[in-house]
Amino acid sequence: MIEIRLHGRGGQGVVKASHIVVRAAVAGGTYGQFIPFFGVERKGSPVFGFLRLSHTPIRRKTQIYHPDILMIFDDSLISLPAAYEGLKEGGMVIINTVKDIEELNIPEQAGDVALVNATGISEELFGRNMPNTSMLGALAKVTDLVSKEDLFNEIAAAFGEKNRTAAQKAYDSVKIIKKEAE
Amino acid sequence: MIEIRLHGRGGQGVVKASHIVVRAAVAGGTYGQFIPFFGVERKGSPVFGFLRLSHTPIRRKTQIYHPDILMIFDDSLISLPAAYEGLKEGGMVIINTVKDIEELNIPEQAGDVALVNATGISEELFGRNMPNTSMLGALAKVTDLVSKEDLFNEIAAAFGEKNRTAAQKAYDSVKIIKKEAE
Amino acid sequence: MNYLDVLKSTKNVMTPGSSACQGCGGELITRRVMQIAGENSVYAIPPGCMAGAGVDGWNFSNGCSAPIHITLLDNTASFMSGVSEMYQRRGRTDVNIVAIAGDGATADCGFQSLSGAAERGTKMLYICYDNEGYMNTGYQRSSTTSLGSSTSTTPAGAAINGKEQQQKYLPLIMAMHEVEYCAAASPSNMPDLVRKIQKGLEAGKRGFAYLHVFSPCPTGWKFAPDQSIEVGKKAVASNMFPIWEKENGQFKVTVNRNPISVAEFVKGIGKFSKLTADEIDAIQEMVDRRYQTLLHLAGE
Amino acid sequence: MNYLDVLKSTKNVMTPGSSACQGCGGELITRRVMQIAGENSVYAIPPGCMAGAGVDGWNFSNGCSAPIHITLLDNTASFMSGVSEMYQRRGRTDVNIVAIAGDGATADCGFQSLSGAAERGTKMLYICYDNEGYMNTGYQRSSTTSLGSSTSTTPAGAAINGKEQQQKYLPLIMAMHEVEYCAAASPSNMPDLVRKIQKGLEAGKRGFAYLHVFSPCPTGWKFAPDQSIEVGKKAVASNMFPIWEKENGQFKVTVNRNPISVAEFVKGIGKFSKLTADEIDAIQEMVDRRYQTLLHLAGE
Amino acid sequence: MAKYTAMTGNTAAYNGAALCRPDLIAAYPITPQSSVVEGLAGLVYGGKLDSNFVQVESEHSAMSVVQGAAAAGGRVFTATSAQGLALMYEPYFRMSTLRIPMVMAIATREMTSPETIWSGQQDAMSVREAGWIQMFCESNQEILDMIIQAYAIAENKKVMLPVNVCYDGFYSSHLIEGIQLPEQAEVDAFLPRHDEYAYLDPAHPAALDPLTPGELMMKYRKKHLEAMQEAKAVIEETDAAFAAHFGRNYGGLIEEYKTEDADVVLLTVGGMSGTGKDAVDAAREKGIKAGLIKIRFIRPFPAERIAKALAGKKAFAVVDRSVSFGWNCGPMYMETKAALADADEKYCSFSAIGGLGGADISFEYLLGCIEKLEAKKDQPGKRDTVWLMD
Amino acid sequence: MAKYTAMTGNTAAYNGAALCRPDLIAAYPITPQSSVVEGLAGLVYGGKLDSNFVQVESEHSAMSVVQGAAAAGGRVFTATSAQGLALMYEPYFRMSTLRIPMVMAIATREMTSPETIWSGQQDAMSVREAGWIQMFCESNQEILDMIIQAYAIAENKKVMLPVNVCYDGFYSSHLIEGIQLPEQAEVDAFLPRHDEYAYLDPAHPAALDPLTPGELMMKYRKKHLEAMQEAKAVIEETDAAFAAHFGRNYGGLIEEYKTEDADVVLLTVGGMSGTGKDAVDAAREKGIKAGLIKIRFIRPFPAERIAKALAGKKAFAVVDRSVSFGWNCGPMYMETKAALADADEKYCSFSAIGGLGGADISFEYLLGCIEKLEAKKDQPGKRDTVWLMD
Amino acid sequence: MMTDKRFVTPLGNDGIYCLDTAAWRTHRPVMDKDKCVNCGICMSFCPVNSVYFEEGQYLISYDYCKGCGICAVECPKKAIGMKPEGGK
Amino acid sequence: MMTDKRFVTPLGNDGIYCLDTAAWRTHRPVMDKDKCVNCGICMSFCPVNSVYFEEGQYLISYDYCKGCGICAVECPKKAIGMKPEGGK
Ligand SMILES: Cc1ncc(C[n+]2csc(CCOP(=O)(O)OP(=O)(O)O)c2C)c(N)n1
Ligand SMILES: Cc1ncc(C[n+]2csc(CCOP(=O)(O)OP(=O)(O)O)c2C)c(N)n1
Ligand code: SF4
Ligand code: SF4
Ligand code: SF4
Ligand code: SF4
Ligand code: SF4
Ligand code: SF4
Ligand SMILES: [Mg+2]
Ligand SMILES: [Mg+2]
Repeated sequence: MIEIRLHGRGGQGVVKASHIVVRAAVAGGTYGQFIPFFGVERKGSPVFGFLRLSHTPIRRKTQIYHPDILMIFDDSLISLPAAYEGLKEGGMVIINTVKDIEELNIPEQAGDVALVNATGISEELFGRNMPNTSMLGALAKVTDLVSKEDLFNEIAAAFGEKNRTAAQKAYDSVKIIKKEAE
Repeated sequence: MIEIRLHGRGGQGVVKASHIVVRAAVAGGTYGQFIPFFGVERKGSPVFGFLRLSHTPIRRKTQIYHPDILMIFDDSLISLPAAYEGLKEGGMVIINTVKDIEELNIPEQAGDVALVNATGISEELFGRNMPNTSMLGALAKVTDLVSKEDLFNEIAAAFGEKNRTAAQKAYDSVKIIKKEAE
Repeated sequence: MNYLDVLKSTKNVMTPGSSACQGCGGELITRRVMQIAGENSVYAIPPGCMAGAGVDGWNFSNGCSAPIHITLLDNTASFMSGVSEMYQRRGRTDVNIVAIAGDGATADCGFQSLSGAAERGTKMLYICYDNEGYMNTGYQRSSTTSLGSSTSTTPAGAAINGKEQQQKYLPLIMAMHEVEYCAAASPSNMPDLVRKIQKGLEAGKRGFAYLHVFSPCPTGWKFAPDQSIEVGKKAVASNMFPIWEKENGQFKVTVNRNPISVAEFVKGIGKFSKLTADEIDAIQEMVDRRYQTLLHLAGE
Repeated sequence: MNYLDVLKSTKNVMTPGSSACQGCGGELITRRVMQIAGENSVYAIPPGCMAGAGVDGWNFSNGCSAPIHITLLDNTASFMSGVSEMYQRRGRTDVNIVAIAGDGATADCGFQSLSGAAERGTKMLYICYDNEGYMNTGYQRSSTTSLGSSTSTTPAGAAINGKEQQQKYLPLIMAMHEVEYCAAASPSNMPDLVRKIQKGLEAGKRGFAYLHVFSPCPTGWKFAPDQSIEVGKKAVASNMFPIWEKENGQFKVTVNRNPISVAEFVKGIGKFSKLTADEIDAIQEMVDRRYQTLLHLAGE
Repeated sequence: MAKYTAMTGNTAAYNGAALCRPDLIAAYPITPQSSVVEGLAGLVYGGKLDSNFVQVESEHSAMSVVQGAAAAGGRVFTATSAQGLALMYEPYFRMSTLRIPMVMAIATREMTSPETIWSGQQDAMSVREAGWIQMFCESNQEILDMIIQAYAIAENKKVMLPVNVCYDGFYSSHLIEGIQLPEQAEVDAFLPRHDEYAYLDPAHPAALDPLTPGELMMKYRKKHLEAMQEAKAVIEETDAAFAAHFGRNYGGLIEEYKTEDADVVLLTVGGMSGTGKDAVDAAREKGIKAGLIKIRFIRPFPAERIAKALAGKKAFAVVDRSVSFGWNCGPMYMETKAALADADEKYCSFSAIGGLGGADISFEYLLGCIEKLEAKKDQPGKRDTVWLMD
Repeated sequence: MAKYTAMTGNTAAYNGAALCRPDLIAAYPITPQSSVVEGLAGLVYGGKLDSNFVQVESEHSAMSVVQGAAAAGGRVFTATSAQGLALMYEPYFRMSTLRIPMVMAIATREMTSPETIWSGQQDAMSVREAGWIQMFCESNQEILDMIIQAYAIAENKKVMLPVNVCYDGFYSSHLIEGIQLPEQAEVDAFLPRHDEYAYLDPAHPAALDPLTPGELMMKYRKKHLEAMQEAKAVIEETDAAFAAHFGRNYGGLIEEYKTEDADVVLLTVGGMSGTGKDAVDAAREKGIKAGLIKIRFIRPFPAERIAKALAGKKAFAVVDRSVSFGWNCGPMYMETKAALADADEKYCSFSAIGGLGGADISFEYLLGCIEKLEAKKDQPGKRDTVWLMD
Repeated sequence: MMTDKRFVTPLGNDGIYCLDTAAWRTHRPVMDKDKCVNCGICMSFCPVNSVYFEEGQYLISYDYCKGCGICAVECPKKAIGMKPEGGK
Repeated sequence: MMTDKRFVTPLGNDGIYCLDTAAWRTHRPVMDKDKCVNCGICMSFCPVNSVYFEEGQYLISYDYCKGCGICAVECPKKAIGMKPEGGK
């Protein structure tokens, strides 16, 4: 089982993206689970959610404190203490940014880091910042618990073909920076 | 402790009369308790209640199944099976009637019977059938658990002097028929 | 059909021996409604004098010859909404869905349920017999109790002189719900009442019909039982209880240009015996204003 | 004082940063009420968008600089009745007792509580911001939702075409409660709204004051946030939301003899996008009839 | 000097309430409570009690009005029964969890359905998980006295919780018996005005109960439970203080009657306790070592005191005038069992259910229970539930 | 053939309800249940479900409308949470005591106050003395399946009681996971139309629930309790029948996980059970003989099955996502103690309370509980209540 | 709505709930057929439905008549008098 | 209303609940003082109270302005324009 924590802002489609991942996992015969975090905030407030993928049934129904992967939909969120908290030793960070890795305060324990300009891709394609499907493109690159094909099909089914394109662009352009072995 | 069950009809003042007895007992330094029976019926329906008098505190809060005394406010009620039910061996019956004792179906186990024309007294004094204070006059005659004076004072306080007169008339005219020793 | 023929040709659906008091306006109304609506009806009567009098029955014995339920004091209209929906669903649209409730169950404890059913347009006839108080529990004030009435929770005493507020005028409030049919009637005007029950039953097949009926209560209001109809007549004559209806969005008022005074109406009714002149004036003013409003609405 | 001077001279009592959506009519109304009523007030705001947006606060942080409580969805008016009575009792009659509630909390879940408080004449000002639906829980229909609106519980679909009932017209229902003051206002007519808030606060010292305010909701109704005031203007111009008041028993209607059509009003509002011509006609008919009623009542 | 007079339970309740000088009263009539409302209206409008009497259209509003008044600093009172309690359940629950001290009398009544207006303790029993302190009275004197004690308990800073003073509908509410009516001055001395908890006051602007996240909620619930436990001591102390003041007391959480040397013990709630004491005496005359525990407070549940009182006994029965629907026994029986789970004794025990919907709990029924216990007392284990009917 | 797809708990609930073909639905939105109402409205108004959808102004009316419809013979459904459940309490109580079979989903939510909209099981737990059958689900599949089973249980002639299918607000209602969605025909075969109990029908005039005297009330309550007890067998049978039909089942009243050889046992309710199973596995890896009992039905309380499952064990903890205000522990802990009062074992036990008002019950918390039990398992007696917070 | 049929009270199975309200009467309405003009007003106002129409005329049934006197007051012809019942 | 003072949230003790709603803006209202006639309409309609009056003129505060655009639409002089915020 891998545990993914997603950080975004109200309106960026974190929940919808996560539902797509779960559906893709289910379609592919593996297991997925997503729990949104429940606050009162609306538009623009930081939101997060908990996504699990596994080859065996997922039983636990709790928040994720030590994620394997962090998906950060908005690099402005890294200023909040919550963002990197609890990342597993060697855990991966997938982040929507145009910044250099040095500017991102990536924590000590992090393993590989995946940089993707999801905002850029979505603004180019849709004329607005809706980074969620691009973020999924980047995710597809780094995990095999859900197949790229299933994931992209679910994206297209939910949001249309243009979003498949966005995901593909992200898949192609995501920059994975490997942690140097110490 | 003596236990008295009262039978009357809605509108005959059974509850008010019983409250007066309890108040008189309290005023006299003895103990009294009254529980009305709770039905849904209104005017004219048979009603009953449970009155206890004692020299010691009364603790039980239940209906009375084996009364020492039955007070029957209306002789038409004796046709109901409930009326004489459970009367103690040697228990007394006080009944508002102009009938002869033979007509009253007095049960085997009864002891003394007190006949009083409470309706007659009240119609004479008030122009209507309100037998309750006269019934109390009869009661005063047969028990010492509440003093006649206290009882009559409470009657006068609650209903006025004319009712004291009614009670006195009943007190004077009640006909007590002793059970012949077998 | 002439109203007398209606009454002659219909059956006593309610128990013949109910424990409502002598001269009870509520019993009169309930009997008229049930005999006209008949046995092909489902009835609800919530707690109140009519339920207490045995109309809904008592353990093994049914109080009437049609299906009936004592609803909660606060859910008559919503419970009957469910019943009505099932009858619509099954296509049994011939069955009358009839609620008969006191003013407390209608204007107070069950008002939200009523308002909700009116808004959603439930197909039913809801009748309020308004005896202006909670009679079944011993005559406490209700929102429809009229100003200055002495009740067990607004006793004319040292601090107040009977109820302090004017009555909540429910018929007009319900008319403003834009229901299918809305009317105010008095048993003292029996032909009118019979016609309105009939109209209400018909309208209740199309949408929500509401009938508010003045219900003189000799016991609570303290007047002689044989005066019930007289009290009703004076209520109408004084405009204390104007009679009117609203159909197809149109108000129709039974016009009464020369009303008797409120002072005349309250005479001989015990609950008003401590009314001051000021209170009588306040009621008179309210009565006049309300009547004026009705005339305005009727375009008169 | 000129309305602008009022707004200039009063303080932002509510939190500056609330999470109400961009262009929210409810936020505009709430701010105006709170800045005019000020800090010498006790507020209640039940669950709904305003509470959800943080006006009542969030754990250790207060949402405003005056005492406030999130009442239950169904007891705002009765809870505040208790508060008001205590202030009357203590002689602190200077304090404003103010409730600000959505249409759901007012016309539906809390309607009985409201009606009870109105009847007993509780001294307070009750303001309903009417966004015609349960917005905080995701835009389900309410009783004030207008006919044909597509909501999450009345989705325009195969079986129905948006809400099936006409809206419950609460302002008039409340006026029929004969309260001390009753008015309908729109934020698009700001001088009028400011005046009515002021009058409502004053009247709330004498008795029960009720103010019903049209509250455009860009998110639920689906229109651009910058159009909120325009939508409000058209609602008034079309008589979808006539503005009027009732004081001392007198209705005063802001007369609008040449209304724009309902068809004109609904244009560009997403929730109406599936309206049929028949539905538009039905709304138009209701609007005309309702307006006529108001004119009748105003004696016009 | 107190006055000795006769009163019904309802009259005792409203006189008790009036003696506590509530700022505000809001209540809605319902059988068998109605005369409490009427009595208070009579006092207020008769100019004999300086309170605000608020006319409401339902119990939901009654509880809401007193909630608002209490939030604005008032001492408040209401009373209800059965359906009224059910209708006010939402603000009722909020009252305790807001930690607002107040007193509500409940003239207990069976719950509809079956349609009923008669006695039974189901109404109060079924809401015992709503956070209130709840106690049941045996006599009318106890009703009056406990309303006074209840304010002292509720307003105690260690407690700050609302209290239900329950008594049997009809069997107490309509029962008349002798009672000592204290003087106003005596009560004033025992029960001073509480500090004014004016939470909603522009002089100290604050949000009363804003949205609260989970971690904080956990803390508040923990405090609520702790306050309930603290209340146990406060209840005993208050009873002792009351005794010092008025010369009467009741034993706090429970009252024990002839338990000391008892083998078999009856546990009772409310008015039936008096009948039970008579049954105990009768049983003792027959040579049965019987005793009785009157469960006075059901919330907080006096688990420790019951366990202690039953320690060394052989058999017990709990008589409930209500049922636990999910357990096939009475609620107090079930909880007594929970209280004894860690006890060393192996008891013989059974649950007795009676008095529902106006049915009587007779002397014979209770004596029968004691005899049944006596017969089986040396055979530990749970017996069947006994239904007290013919 | 069933379709494997992903759904949130709420979506599972409304799909489950729709598959049972209710005649009538009336519900009022409340977080976290709202999407159940919306989903059903969408199906009905989208022409996909032939039901009457009744728009109501409150939960009190929602329950009343379905009560009326059921009294007129309909199969009905509603759903709610927390304050909504509280507001409908009066007709809710009447529903069970009228013995009307129906199903209501509860997306459980903490009770206000403190003001909250988040998860917690206090709402359903606090009304467990209102006569309904109540069960809690762990997974979304279980939600869907149990709504179907619930109608079968409710309408069983031996039972005739309404059923609450509860699941954690947010932690289940908003959690999405894979689920088998049965075909309509499969469900139709499992759940035939019930006989029409048209009590209010002019064709058979009768008074539904007229005023009822005490002796009769006693009989009806006794029958109600007996039906609850009968339901225990019906629940097990229904689960078995469901397994035969759909190839899945849940264990009836309780589910046991690795209890057979366990020394220490965790008892859980609802969604936390899955986390608890993970904790059991982790504990076993550490050499602790741990097991878990998922309390599926809380009403009727599965006292016998729990006692049996715990027989021979050494220690247990019950994890409650709610409190028993009068007991300083969780409600299921208290009742489990009652269930064990006559057991031979002397257990080491404690109550764990967590997850109130949206707080999480983490894997670490539950593993910690198991380790705590392991440490003390040979020292019988009651431990303190543990609050699962930092 | 229990499985026990008797919970839902079947009509006719156990009879209609009737109270002997005739016993309430202190006075009984007596119709003077000479004065009566058969207008039916007494029937229309009787709360107990104790006035009935048979063979062309209105008659009073004493089975349940409570003796309220409304019919007597409302009869436009004063054709009904209230006569004291002979004692109980 | 716990004994714990903090349950009743004291104002100022822990600060006012504010959300940084300025971050929501995608467009910012910019006032053209040349066109402005100081009518105050923008202030009256701003739902966020982000238009204020100071030293004789109406000004926009960007601290909490959500960028809804109402002021721009309602200004009778078209003196307010909505300018895109420069990226995030
Ligand atoms: C929730 C609830 N509260 C109170 C009652 C008690 N109650 C029964 S009847 C009644 C009075 C009803 O008054 P109304 O509807 O006017 O009928 P009336 O008795 O006047 O005929 C009351 C308060 C109840 N049954 N339910
Ligand atoms: C008894 C109860 N039922 C349901 C809810 C859930 N709820 C919270 S806010 C809300 C909608 C309120 O609508 P409205 O009053 O119009 O305010 P808006 O959200 O539109 O501002 C609902 C249904 C609740 N809090 N309490
Ligand atoms: S109290 Fe009034 S309304 Fe009730 S039965 Fe008697 S007369 Fe009728
Ligand atoms: S949903 Fe509508 S009412 Fe609610 S905050 Fe947004 S705009 Fe305002
Ligand atoms: S009212 Fe008089 S005249 Fe008319 S039918 Fe009756 S008795 Fe005859
Ligand atoms: S006296 Fe009354 S009950 Fe009898 S017939 Fe006349 S109107 Fe009817
Ligand atoms: S609305 Fe326009 S003209 Fe008026 S003050 Fe604002 S910017 Fe100036
Ligand atoms: S854009 Fe909207 S929030 Fe900003 S100042 Fe203009 S009206 Fe106010
Ligand atoms: Mg009434
Ligand atoms: Mg709204």
